[in-house]
Amino acid sequence: MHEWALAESIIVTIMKEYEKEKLSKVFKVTVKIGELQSIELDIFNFALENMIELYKPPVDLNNICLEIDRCILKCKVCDNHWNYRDTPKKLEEDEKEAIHFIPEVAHTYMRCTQCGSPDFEILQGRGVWIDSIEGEK
Amino acid sequence: MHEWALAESIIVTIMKEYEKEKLSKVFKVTVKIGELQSIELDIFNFALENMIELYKPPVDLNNICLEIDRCILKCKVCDNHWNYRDTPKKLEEDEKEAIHFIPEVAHTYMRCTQCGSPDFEILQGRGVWIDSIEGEK
Amino acid sequence: MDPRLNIINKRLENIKRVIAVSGGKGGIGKSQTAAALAQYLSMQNYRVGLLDLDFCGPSSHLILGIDDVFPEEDMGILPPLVGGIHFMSITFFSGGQPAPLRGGEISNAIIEILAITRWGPLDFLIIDMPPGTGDPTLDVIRLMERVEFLLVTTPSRVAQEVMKKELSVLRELHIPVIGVLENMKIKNNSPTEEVLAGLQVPFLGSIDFDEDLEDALGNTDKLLATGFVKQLGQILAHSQMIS
Amino acid sequence: MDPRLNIINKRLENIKRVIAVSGGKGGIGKSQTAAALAQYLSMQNYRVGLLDLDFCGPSSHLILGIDDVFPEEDMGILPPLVGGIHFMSITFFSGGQPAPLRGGEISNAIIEILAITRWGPLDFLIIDMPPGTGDPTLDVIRLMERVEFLLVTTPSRVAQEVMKKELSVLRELHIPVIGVLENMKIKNNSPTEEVLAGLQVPFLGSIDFDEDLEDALGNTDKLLATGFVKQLGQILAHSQMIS
Ligand SMILES: Nc1ncnc2c1ncn2[C@@H]1O[C@H](COP(=O)(O)OP(=O)(O)O)[C@@H](O)[C@H]1O
Ligand SMILES: Nc1ncnc2c1ncn2[C@@H]1O[C@H](COP(=O)(O)OP(=O)(O)O)[C@@H](O)[C@H]1O
Ligand SMILES: [Mg+2]
Ligand SMILES: [Mg+2]
Ligand SMILES: [Mg+2]
Ligand SMILES: [Mg+2]
Ligand code: NI
Ligand code: NI
Ligand SMILES: [Zn+2]
Ligand SMILES: [Zn+2]
Repeated sequence: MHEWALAESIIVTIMKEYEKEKLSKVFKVTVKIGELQSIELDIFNFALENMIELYKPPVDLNNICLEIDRCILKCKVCDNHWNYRDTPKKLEEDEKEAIHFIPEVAHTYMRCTQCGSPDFEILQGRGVWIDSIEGEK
Repeated sequence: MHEWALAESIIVTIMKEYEKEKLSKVFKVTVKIGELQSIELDIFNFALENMIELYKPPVDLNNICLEIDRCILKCKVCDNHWNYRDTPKKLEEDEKEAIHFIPEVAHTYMRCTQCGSPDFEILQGRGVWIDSIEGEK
Repeated sequence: MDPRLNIINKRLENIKRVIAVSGGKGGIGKSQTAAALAQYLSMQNYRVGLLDLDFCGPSSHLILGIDDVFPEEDMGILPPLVGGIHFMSITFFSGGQPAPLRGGEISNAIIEILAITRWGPLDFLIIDMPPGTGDPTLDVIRLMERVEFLLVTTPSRVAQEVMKKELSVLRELHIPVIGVLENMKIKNNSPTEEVLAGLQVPFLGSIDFDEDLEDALGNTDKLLATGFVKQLGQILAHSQMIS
Repeated sequence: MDPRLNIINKRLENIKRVIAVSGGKGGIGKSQTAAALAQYLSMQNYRVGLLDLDFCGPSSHLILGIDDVFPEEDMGILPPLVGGIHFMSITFFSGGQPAPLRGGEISNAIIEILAITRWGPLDFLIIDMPPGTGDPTLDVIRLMERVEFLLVTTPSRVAQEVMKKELSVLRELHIPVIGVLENMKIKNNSPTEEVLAGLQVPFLGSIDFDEDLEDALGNTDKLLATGFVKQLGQILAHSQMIS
């Protein structure tokens, strides 16, 4: 349930932007949830709900739209692009758990599906990211 | 005149792409010349001409279009964006020369114009880059 | 927009002092100093955290013999309390295997750790820094508002040169520097003191090369009995560093 | 499209062997070994280049006392020949001032240096690597087709752990490893030999901790007379490393 810490960062950021941009209203916040971090949407939604109660930001849970972001990896050595789900070697539970906490340790447990290098980039779908905050001044 | 080494890399790359993409003809190669590296276009053109004579690639000098790429820097600390030319402190000749060889040593000689940090990104206009190679299969 | 950047200083708000043990060069005793400093402060009944940010060569856990613990998940992650020290390291997640990360990824991992670790109230958070003034150093400067640096060097000219470079970056950016510690002294001269003269950066003192340190690694009781820790304790007791 | 990537191996095509002196940890003697190796090979009448890729803590020039030279521009840049060694380092461009670069920028600078440096025909190009398995190590592996690694470690457990991690990455990627050199030996045991047993990686030998090395830094004649260089020479003479 470390998802709460990430949910908190979302709510705090919305509040900061609200003040900084002097918004009178926030319509919609789009949050990308990168596949690599294997965040459970139920837990994340529950965490957001609790953080909303705690911080009372100018948004409802309904205004926060979670979108799963497919994880695309790109090898720096052979230029191969692949999807996280297509990794042939199934990750162990504790490896998945480690990546859940710190997505970058993917470099410890995953390899390029073509050349076997650990030297790949996480092009998209890494973790939690605010794609946009739409509001009215 | 280390421009020759960079010109050579352009010509070698055009030839590689020509073979790899099995092109029958190359119409146009667009090369971006980043402002930060202070490359003299005359010298660079002359170097390209000589390399074309040496390697006999499937292009003329006329097909290679050099475009100056404005240098935009972005501070990682304060988010300030600024143009290389707007750096208030004028660079010494030897500092300019060092950046001419290795553009990254800009971090030694330049600072964010707003907060003074050396921790900035070179968003664009760093050095020599092939923007596109247009050809026919 | 990276939401994590907005939570980092909130995570650190109940920590009185954040001290990054750095020095530019590798192998000068940064990890040894960070671990001993954390031990010393904990013995003085301060509440202490130790954060190992050396992703390529994490060593704090080896020095303190930390093994078989894992952070608890509770609205974030809680650093396990080991021998009186709240400890966090990448090794919890890489399991001692190699983590060949590029700079941008190290930066991202550091941001993640800072965003999700709930230290709770601390008197000191000690950071064991990797060598260099690359991503980790630049990020600690950029992200941790109240960080102070404690620099380590050896008497060797190669170490001194690198330390001076780091010092010059820190001073230019007005980052507080507690002082410079000279480690692994073998001969009688202290070149660090001369190098610092006129720079208005405190010379904290010297710690001798200690042939028996290696045998104490991994055992906190033995470590506390080493010449290294004794000399560090004397330096700390006589400095205004801890107040 | 980055044109520089296509020219790098052409720039290295007249170099017989490219040897990266690495080892994961900092302060274990990588720079000292790289410099002494270059000196030794040059004394044996090999044509030798030395490339310092430690951008945060460049040391090769300090060890060899290289000063007051600058690369010549001639269809690229030509490494100055100093004491029989063709030498290239970031210090030529940063002028001894700090170069606080992030990983991606270090990577970019390495690509630039490799793309524009015209080494000419060499028997050996020795690379003095920074600590860690970050951008420089990953780039050397990715960009230099024929690179071989020579690993350095100390007998210390903290150094051994980091060396094992780097070794495991190199082996997984099938990068040739010439062997592991144990440096700064103080006591009688050689833990490196035990660690390597069964790994099919040659143990090259040990070099003692040499209290007088520091005084020889910056002076090539004095360096050649040190115990360090003598022991390294013996190890090299008895190994099949140079053939
Ligand atoms: N004063 C000292 N005397 C002897 N050995 C030391 C001393 N300080 C550190 N060491 C040893 O030197 C090596 C490098 O120390 P470490 O703390 O890992 O350096 P860094 O973190 O700067 O890379 C380790 O083996 C450590 O035990
Ligand atoms: N065998 C040795 N005995 C004594 N000092 C050594 C020995 N090898 C290296 N040194 C010293 O140790 C320090 C670190 O060596 P260096 O080559 O700079 O390490 P690295 O490049 O791995 O960081 C330097 O001061 C160097 O002179
Ligand atoms: Mg360390
Ligand atoms: Mg706590
Ligand atoms: Mg070195
Ligand atoms: Mg030459
Ligand atoms: Ni979780
Ligand atoms: Ni030039
Ligand atoms: Zn690959
Ligand atoms: Zn700034």
